Amino acid sequence: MTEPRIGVYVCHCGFNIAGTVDVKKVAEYAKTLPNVVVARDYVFMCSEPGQDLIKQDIKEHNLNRVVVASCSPSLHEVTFRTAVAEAGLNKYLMEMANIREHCSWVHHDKEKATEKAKEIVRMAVAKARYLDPLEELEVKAEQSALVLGGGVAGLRAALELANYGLQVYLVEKSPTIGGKAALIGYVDPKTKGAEIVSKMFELIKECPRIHIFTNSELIQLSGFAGNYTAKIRVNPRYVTEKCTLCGECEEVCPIEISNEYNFGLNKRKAIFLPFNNAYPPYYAIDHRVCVKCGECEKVCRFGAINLKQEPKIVELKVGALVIATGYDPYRPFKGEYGYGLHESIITLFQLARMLDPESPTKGELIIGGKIPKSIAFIQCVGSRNTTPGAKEYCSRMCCTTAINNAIKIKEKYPDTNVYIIYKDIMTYGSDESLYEEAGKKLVQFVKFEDKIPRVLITPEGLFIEVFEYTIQENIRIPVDAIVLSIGMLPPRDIEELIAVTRVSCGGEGFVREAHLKLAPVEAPTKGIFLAGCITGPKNILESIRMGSAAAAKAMSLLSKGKITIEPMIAQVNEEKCSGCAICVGVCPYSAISIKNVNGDRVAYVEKALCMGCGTCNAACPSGAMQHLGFKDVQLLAQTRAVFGGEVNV
Amino acid sequence: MTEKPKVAWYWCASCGGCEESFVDLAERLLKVFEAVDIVFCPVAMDFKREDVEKLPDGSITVALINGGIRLKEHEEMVKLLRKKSKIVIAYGACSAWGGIPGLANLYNLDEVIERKYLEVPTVENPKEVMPTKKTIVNIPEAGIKAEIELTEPLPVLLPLDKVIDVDYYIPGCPPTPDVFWNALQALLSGNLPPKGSVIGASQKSVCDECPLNETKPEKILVKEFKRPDKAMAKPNECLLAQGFLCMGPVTRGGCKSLCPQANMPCTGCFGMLDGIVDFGGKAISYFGSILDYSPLEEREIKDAYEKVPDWVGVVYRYSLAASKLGHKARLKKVERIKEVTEI
Amino acid sequence: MSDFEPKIVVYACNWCTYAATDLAGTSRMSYPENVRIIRVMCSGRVDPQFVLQAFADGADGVIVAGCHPPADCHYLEGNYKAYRRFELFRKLLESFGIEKERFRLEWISAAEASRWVQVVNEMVAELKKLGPLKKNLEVKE
Amino acid sequence: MSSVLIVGGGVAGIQAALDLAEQGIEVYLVDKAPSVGGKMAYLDKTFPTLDCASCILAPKMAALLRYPNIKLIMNSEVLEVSGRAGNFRVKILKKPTYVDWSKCNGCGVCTEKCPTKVPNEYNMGLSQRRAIYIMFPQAVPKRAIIDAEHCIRLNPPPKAKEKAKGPLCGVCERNCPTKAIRYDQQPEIIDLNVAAIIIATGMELYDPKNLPELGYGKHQNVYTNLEFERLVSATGPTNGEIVRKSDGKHPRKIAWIQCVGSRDVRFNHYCSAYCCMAATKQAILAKEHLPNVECTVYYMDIRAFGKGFNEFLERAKKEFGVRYIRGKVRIDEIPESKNLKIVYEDTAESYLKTEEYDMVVLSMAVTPNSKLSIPLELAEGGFIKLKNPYLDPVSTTIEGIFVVGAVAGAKDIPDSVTEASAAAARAALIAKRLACPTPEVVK
Repeated sequence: MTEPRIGVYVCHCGFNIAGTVDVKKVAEYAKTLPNVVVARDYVFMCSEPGQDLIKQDIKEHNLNRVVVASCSPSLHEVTFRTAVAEAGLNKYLMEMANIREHCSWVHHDKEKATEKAKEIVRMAVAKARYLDPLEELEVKAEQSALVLGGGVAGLRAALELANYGLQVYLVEKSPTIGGKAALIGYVDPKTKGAEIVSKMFELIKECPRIHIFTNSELIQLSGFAGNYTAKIRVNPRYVTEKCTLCGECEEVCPIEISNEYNFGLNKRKAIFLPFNNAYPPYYAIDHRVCVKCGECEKVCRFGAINLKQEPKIVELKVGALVIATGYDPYRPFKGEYGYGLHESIITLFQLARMLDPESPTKGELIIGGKIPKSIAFIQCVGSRNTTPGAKEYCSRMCCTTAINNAIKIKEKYPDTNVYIIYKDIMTYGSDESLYEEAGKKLVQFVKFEDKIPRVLITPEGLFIEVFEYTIQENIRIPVDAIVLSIGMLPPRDIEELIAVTRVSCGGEGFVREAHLKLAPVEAPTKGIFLAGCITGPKNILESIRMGSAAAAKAMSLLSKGKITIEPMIAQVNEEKCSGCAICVGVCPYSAISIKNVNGDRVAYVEKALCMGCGTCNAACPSGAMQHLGFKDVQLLAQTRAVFGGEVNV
Repeated sequence: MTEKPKVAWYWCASCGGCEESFVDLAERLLKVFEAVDIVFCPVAMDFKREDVEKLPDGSITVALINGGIRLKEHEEMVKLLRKKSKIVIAYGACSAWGGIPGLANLYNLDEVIERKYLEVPTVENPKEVMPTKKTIVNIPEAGIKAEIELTEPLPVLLPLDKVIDVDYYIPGCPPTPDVFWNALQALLSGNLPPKGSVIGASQKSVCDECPLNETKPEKILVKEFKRPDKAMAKPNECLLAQGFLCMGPVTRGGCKSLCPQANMPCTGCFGMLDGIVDFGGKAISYFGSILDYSPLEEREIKDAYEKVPDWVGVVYRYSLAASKLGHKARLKKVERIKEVTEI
Repeated sequence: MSDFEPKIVVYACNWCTYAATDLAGTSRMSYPENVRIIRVMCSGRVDPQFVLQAFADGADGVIVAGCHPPADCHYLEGNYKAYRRFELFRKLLESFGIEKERFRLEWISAAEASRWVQVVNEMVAELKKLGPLKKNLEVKE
Repeated sequence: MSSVLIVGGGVAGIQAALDLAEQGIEVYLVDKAPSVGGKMAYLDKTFPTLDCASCILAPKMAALLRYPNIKLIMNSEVLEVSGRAGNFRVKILKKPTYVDWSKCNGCGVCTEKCPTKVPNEYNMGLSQRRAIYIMFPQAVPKRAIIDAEHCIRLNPPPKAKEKAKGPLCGVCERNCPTKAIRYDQQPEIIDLNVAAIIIATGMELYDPKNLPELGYGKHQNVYTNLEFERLVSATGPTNGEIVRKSDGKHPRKIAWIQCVGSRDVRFNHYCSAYCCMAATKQAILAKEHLPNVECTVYYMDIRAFGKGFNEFLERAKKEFGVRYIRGKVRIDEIPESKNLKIVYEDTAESYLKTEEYDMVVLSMAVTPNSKLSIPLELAEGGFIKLKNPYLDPVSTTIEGIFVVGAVAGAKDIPDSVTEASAAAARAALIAKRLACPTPEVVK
């Protein structure tokens, strides 16, 4: 290391500093410190002339370190770094001594304050002596993004990104995109989920830069923000684009299972079309149940079926990842509010689906073979700890969805009695109008509190027994049908998602965002973004907006074509590292791994992942891991300088 | 013929293990004798202090000193040897950082003396006979009249380099024959690292040499700390990852990880690596890092720490005397040593 | 001894406590001169070695300060790490016979300038009662 | 590269600005206040994580200054907007601050010397500031501004004016180390050309005086929730000491009244969405400050719908013993003690009850700041109408103008921030001329 030549610049900040601190004395004192070749004071160091003063000295006295004693670095660090950089000095060779916020503004005794200011400067000089020049690194950013999940959130994100000019790969595990919104019937009194989705399909089709992988899943993700490598497994569909949707294959298929695309309201074959105007618009064979009997292959006149298809692995280079794999509906256990014990006890999803004209009942409300004269919704099924196995969280959309469908029922069947049995009605924000509307339409609301309602299945029919909170009485409501307003669960395959993408989960089981309040669509890992219900229950609108928002983050990340990496990050000295791996466990960003460098285990820091907190440095037992800008020797020097000591390491 | 380099070999507060390590060189010892003349070696040869005093200054090529500085006598002797020697080497953990005897620095001298002369189970001292600075023996009928002076202890045990200037360090409790041999090679060949360096050992920690290093899981996170006397260690599995308080990561290598290979956690006798300023402080920092709880689980964290009765003994076993804060000796007059006794 | 002015070394995390010390300044609060603040990015960066060095050099007290658990930490859980290390560190100080009042681990958010001032006042008062650390420690150099 | 105008510098506006600036797009951020920060800058802590508002907001505010392509236009308002998506022409009125901000460095000497004291809006008038002031300590940009109405130089009291020969006072001018004071500063009109506009003007609290039965303004110890927020805040008028206006004593019993002005056919039909959790948070904060205080929340439905909300609510009940009573209330003051008698119908027992408290906090409805000089269609409740939220998220009825945050419907911080980023994405497409606004997609 070349002998440090340090310049010290003491700012008056008008009277802010000079009023309480004898800046002249401080500057004089600074001159006496080792390696200080010049020290000056000036009325406003941050001003143009102040900065010029520094720049001149750097040239004249060929300074290789600068210490500015003025205000807090949070205020002017950038200013002075830029200044020294303009004078041709590496901008990280500037250190600030905070003698305003930490001294002149909080103390009044001029003598004591001056003494303290001297020490603060001495500490800064001591650190400055050990500063190293640092370079910002730049890595190329792939102009492409991977979107996981083809629901409304994923589709929205894909659209924004593609329109922005990025190549988008949309990976969906089922044979069609569209997600649950396509099946959920009416999302508000006027709009059908299916309509929204098919309109989005139109946009997607017109968009050249979106490549869709259905029946596919992400099986491996490596690299870092701007440079991810994603491995996709594309499972065979067994049906090619020759398919004309004639449907003859379906006729002959011997396998029949419950149709998840109608939430089990009817059955489907092993070869099936998820729903009308599913996209891509071809039949698909459910490889989990198909017995490869070949009947469909025989009957298909267009040779669209190929049972020989094999799964294939596709490798993609992407700059960013948007996770939008949504949620699963809560699964009531058999007997939960009589679920599974009576044909007229169904879930909210089934009801909503039913009221969709595309549904098996063609939009008719037919439960247990008849149109119910009275129907009751039970809220918070699986949410807010209402039943054993229920989650503590509120599922956010069930109240609105239930009320919305209650209104639909009232519109279609005015003389059907509709009850909503609830704990708290969560029609937050403008959705409150639906609550009012339902009231006007004479939907009857029954509140319970801690005592949960009971469903009675009797020869006389179905009853709900509930302790009505507002009248404080047990009441018994005879009903023809019961709708369980089930909440949302994290998707079944979230474990794999975590394993592959290294995102983490909160206590409630959904993916955790970088910050719950101010970074709701970012994962802690740079370059991974979150949209829709994967972070917790949302309604459709919120999910769609999250799609756009996640896209915005990806745009910001990739727009410059390169990503600059803050240089004040961790650095391994391979000469000293013994690969003990303690640092690996403490890194909050999984930025550190153990690499084998010619037979030797050593820690390796993925620069693009490191956020520069330095906790690995504190943990490193051999001093091999150093936090640039806050190295052991720098902080020790600062510490010793408090007492006028020199560091000796 | 050119005369051989002169070697002095002295022991201060040590257990004799270091001398053993010398003998452990086995047949290599013969090579040593061929290469050097031993001019002073109380453990094996009958040279007296005067003999050393007679030697011209700087005439000893290398002085190997083991053991910490506990007594005035130690202090005088090492100062003398410094004067007479070109190179002084702190040999072994005690000399380098105080070693096990250095743990006495947690107590003041009176406590130490009481412990030593009254409390330790191996001592039988009903009359509470205590050490005396000066003893006057006067037995006229036998015509004996003599004064015996006993050297005084220092208030704390000091590593060699706190008393005299030290050129090099050879680590270990005791140094392994290989480490000693490497060091000798370096000394004899004359190609030596900068003054103040550790010689004969590695620049990386024990983990680097430890075959169990490979067995580590990706992340080392433990729920409790274990000690070999309380828990059985699974063989062929990183001891730290199992929760054992292994000092391997923070300890200088060179020992070929003898202890971990015998399923015994490293205790740190090779001391710290360059760049570390406090052995125990650093050890605390990584033990604290691998404990897998959040501050909201205060109880669990405290319990995990409580389970280990003597943290200082764990993290400063050989280096307390050289640590930043490892002295507790009060500056009060030592009362347990009498000035004079008469017999 | 009333004329004794203790020296306190503070390691403050950039995002919460350092911001609080700045806020104390911008809001023109007032506290004794005894503290010397060293900025780190995260309380998880603070190495017990530094604290030992500070005490050895003559600090009468040391404060390590960061963001409130669980959610404030800018780096997810640096404050957790600081907590675990320094809980253990206290045990060393105990064995060394150093009064527990001489070391504090504090959570001070960017808004809690008044909390910062309070902590400094408290500690200065306590240390004045205790007197200087060197008094009962013989450190031979 | 064309630019984007953001109206409103609250957390939503800030987020949108940062997202756009990061893409190299030029951003104009206009706010009527002298500093960015919006309502969030008033908050002490945020639910449900209880992390401190300024810890998380201040860095974002400071970040604005690090982007040369973000222009902050403070103390200003939009006068008129013409043109169409991709090319809007905007007129902005920049009101005088009477301080040359290019010279002022926020040192604050003037604010110490100024002789005139005025109630401090930032602390809801619970403390005082000077006639020349910096909005709050972490203000961005940190610049002084003269409140012309109260400055005796700019608006001298008639009598004093007659007596005085020359101009009055001038203390700030004399003391300013950078000579930045400009008593003669005039309003100026700024003309901008922007590709897209993001409306993020946020909300105000509904005026509690419209509910005389709650006696706000009449009874001293009845506070709005924003006032209470300042009261518990470490940066507040009492440095976080919770004391009563009437006698400076610590309250022993505090009540929160929910849905004040919301979900009420007389005023606003909508639910204000933030208040249930805000009250729960404030109750917990009160407990943290005064462990023995009793906290009660009067509600209609508890709306704990967001991530971590219901868990937070349960914590408040179990861990902190906050009491929740379902019922609508009336508040009377007890003249001697200035305590408050709450008369309510406990729907659980469905008859009238009364209970005495020594402090009451009103969880106020929000009302949108949607009175703009831009002819945007409004929806029910005066919120700005969204054209087609499903297919064209955050778009208003005018193409190229987007709306985010509470002005588009009552919502909490994360939802506002999400919308802000969403709008940034949509605006970026226009600004970068990459897409004609959806539905048509570039071929």
